[in-house]
Amino acid sequence: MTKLSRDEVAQQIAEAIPDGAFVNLGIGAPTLVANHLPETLEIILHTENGMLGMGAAPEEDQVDPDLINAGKQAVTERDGAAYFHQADSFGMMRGGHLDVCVLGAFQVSENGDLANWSTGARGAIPAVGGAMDLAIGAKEVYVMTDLLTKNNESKLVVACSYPLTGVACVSRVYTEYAVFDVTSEGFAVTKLFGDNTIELLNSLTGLALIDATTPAGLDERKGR
Amino acid sequence: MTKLSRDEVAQQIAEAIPDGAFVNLGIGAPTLVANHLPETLEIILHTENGMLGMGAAPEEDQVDPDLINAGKQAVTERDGAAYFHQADSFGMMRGGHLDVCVLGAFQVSENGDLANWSTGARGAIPAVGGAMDLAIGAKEVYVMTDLLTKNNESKLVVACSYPLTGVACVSRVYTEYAVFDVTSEGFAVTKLFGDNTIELLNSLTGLALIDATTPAGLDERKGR
Amino acid sequence: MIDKVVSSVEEAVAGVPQGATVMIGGFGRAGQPVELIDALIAQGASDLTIVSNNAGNGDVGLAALLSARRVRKIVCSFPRQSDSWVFDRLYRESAIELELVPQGNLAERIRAGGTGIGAFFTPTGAGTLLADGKEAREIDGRLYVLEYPIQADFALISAHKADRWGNLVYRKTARNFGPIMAAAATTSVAQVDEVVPLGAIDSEGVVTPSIFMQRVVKVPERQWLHDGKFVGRVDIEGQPRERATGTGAPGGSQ
Amino acid sequence: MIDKVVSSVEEAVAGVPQGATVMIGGFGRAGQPVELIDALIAQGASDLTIVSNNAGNGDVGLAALLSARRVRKIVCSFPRQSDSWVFDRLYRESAIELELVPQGNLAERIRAGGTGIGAFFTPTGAGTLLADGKEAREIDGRLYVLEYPIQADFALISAHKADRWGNLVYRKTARNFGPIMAAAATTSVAQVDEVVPLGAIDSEGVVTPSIFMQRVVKVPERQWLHDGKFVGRVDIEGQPRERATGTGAPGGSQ
Repeated sequence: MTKLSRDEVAQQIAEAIPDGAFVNLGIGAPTLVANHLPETLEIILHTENGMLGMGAAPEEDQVDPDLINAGKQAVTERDGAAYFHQADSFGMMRGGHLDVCVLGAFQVSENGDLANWSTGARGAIPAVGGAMDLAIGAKEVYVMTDLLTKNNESKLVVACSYPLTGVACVSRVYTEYAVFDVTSEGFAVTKLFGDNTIELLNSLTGLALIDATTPAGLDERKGR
Repeated sequence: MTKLSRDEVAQQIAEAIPDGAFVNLGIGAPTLVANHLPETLEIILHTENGMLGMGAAPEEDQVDPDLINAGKQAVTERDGAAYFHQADSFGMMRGGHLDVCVLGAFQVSENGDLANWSTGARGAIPAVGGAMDLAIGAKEVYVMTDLLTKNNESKLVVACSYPLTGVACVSRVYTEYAVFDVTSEGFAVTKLFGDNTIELLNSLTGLALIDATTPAGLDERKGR
Repeated sequence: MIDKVVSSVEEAVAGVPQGATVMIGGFGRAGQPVELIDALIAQGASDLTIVSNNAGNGDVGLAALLSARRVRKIVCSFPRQSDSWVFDRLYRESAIELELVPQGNLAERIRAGGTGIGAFFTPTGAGTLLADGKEAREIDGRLYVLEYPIQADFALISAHKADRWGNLVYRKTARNFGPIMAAAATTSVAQVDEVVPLGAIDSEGVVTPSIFMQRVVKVPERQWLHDGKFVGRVDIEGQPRERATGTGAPGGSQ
Repeated sequence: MIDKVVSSVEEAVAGVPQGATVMIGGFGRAGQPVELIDALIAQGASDLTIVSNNAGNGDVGLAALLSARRVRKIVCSFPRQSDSWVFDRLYRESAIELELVPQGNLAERIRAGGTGIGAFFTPTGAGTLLADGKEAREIDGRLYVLEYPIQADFALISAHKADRWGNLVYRKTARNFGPIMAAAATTSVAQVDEVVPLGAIDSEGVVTPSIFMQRVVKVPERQWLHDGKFVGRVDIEGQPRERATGTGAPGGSQ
């Protein structure tokens, strides 16, 4: 059984992002993807609080409280950057202009429903932020998540039990075991990491997964 | 019987515009108002093709085809000007941010309906431009018009026979004979020019006009 | 590396299909992408639906496209102008379909097209002929009409400067429909006076962010500019005034 | 002559009535008008409805207003943050009402409030708990939910520079909600680092045009700026870093 580290999963996602893509990396683990984007490519990062062309974290003495990402961390500005207000920024997302958005998840259902903003726990303070906009706000919505919860329950499910963030919005799920595409027939495994098998994933998720791995895919993996 | 010239009517309107007002002057006769705005006041002109802070016509050799008003005439830029795109410009109007808008009219009805974009003639090529946005796009919508058509028909009517530009949107009508406010009881004459009388206006318009002229109003007129 | 700059106007309009919806920027002549329209005429696509504020001026630009009978339908606010004889003739011959939209609704529908809004209630036009057959609703005592987004296959616009990512800035009232059309089309193309290095456009002053643009092409600088500065000495149509009385060097004064 | 510049933050927030709806700019701490909020606390208005993306950070600014129990209801997208203990406590005590709105719908509702849109169909939130009880509609095969505009009596925002007409420019991601809130309130008030002469703000780069502003007040320049230039040496909360190791003059490097 092979389990990639979060950084390795982030690397997998980074490799799927083409040169010139406009990308939003959600708060949390998805921000790790930025560390793996090749220097040789120009991939333009959007942050929904109002910027395109976001750069890496600044040196400590260059922290600018007016220049932050959606996670409220200090960032920098690349040449070619642009600032805009919130209606323009979310219009950009809602209008489907971003190529890729990478989000965390509590659950993803077979038809691509995403639950990632609330566990529905009584008494919890709700907060949604830009989650629902991000869920519907890109041509491709990738989820980056552990396959299982801490209680070993599958986050890939037939139907989400947690409150939805978006309906039929997820296109692909990257986990530490494998990559899953959302298809009209359910989850299709497109890439198995290491010695993992479809049978193992069927067992871990309790789902009937489609085997969409290909020899070409295997070669590609080996070549990396 | 007193009939003001167009320039004198424009002067009347100019005197009603307070310092600091944001104003849109429609195509045609209303543009004359700009010539009568006192230099000592700061009145900020909006042009719906995307500018606040519009200035006078340029010197001939300074005509800039990129700097025009809604009538597609060359204008200039004042200190404090700003440019914006069409959605922002019309959002500004629709949102009720302009203080005053001055428009021409074919007809104005007792309840303030405006008809100024189409005579409804068969075969005519229709064109509406920003007329309908202007009609609803200011806190005060003033109409500047001759009282009568070339056929001596009143442009102030019980109900418009021409296609409407806006419903219940006009607040005041400036004509060469008098100034009329739109009230819930119909047109009220607030200012008579020269020796004109309510009776004359009743006769010219065929309407039962309310006399809202005041001695104070008379004094004010004489004082000018 | 991202480089959206193409080397010719032909390349800039390549691929416009038959029957496409094409947005064309400009308010009158200001901001009208004349070189791109000329290239579109040469490219040959026909049966087009054009979305533009006006329906052409004189015999050039949009008027020439109409004159070449490439346009099936035009969606605009103000077709009738003193110099719109080409449109006027086609309209009277019933050789072109017209969808007349109040200018602010046109702008807001284009904005909705670029920002994923499904429909919106606008007060403009409510209770008038142009709202006939449309869903109306009273909200908080005011009458509104429901309007739907407009999107396009291509947007052809004119801007002042671009960088290779496609960030744009405009010049004065020539900005007009450019930014909202750029966001509402699948392939957005800008002709510009100047292509500047990445980073040369102030990030605070970018008007159209790079994400909305697919192609940028440099065209000869407008006659009233020299190295990006206004030098004037043209008429409102951009034609040179008093050629004979020039003083030699283009001495700008603004 | 127009002069919207007032001489104190007290004057800037004068007249906020009991029970008012007040928009407060900012995303987290960036763009939060802390001095205006402090003045609002001193001014004393209570029973307020606050529209803001967050519900306060730490114990200052919006958090202090909440802590002073002046707020009846907050309309926001992301109240729960690592340092939102003031809101968290009030919420658990049921001492504050919360209307939770997805951030993009919050922004678009505020924009609608400023631009006269009666309502709009948005795909964001459609089919989720936050669309419960709201009108939904399928348009061209996609599900949308109808959302209504938000307007306010006052907007308190933070900008970088202003002129006496009220034209504003912002700084980097501190722009966030400022421009749309300025347009959606009856009385819009900006605190700025600098008031510049009329004409000093490039007309192409104005972000909030003068028409939207009613009052402007200069506040002490933010700690990480010096004469408008970034000098850094603060942490993400804007507090000075390594006071002891400074080199004397504030030597900026950006």
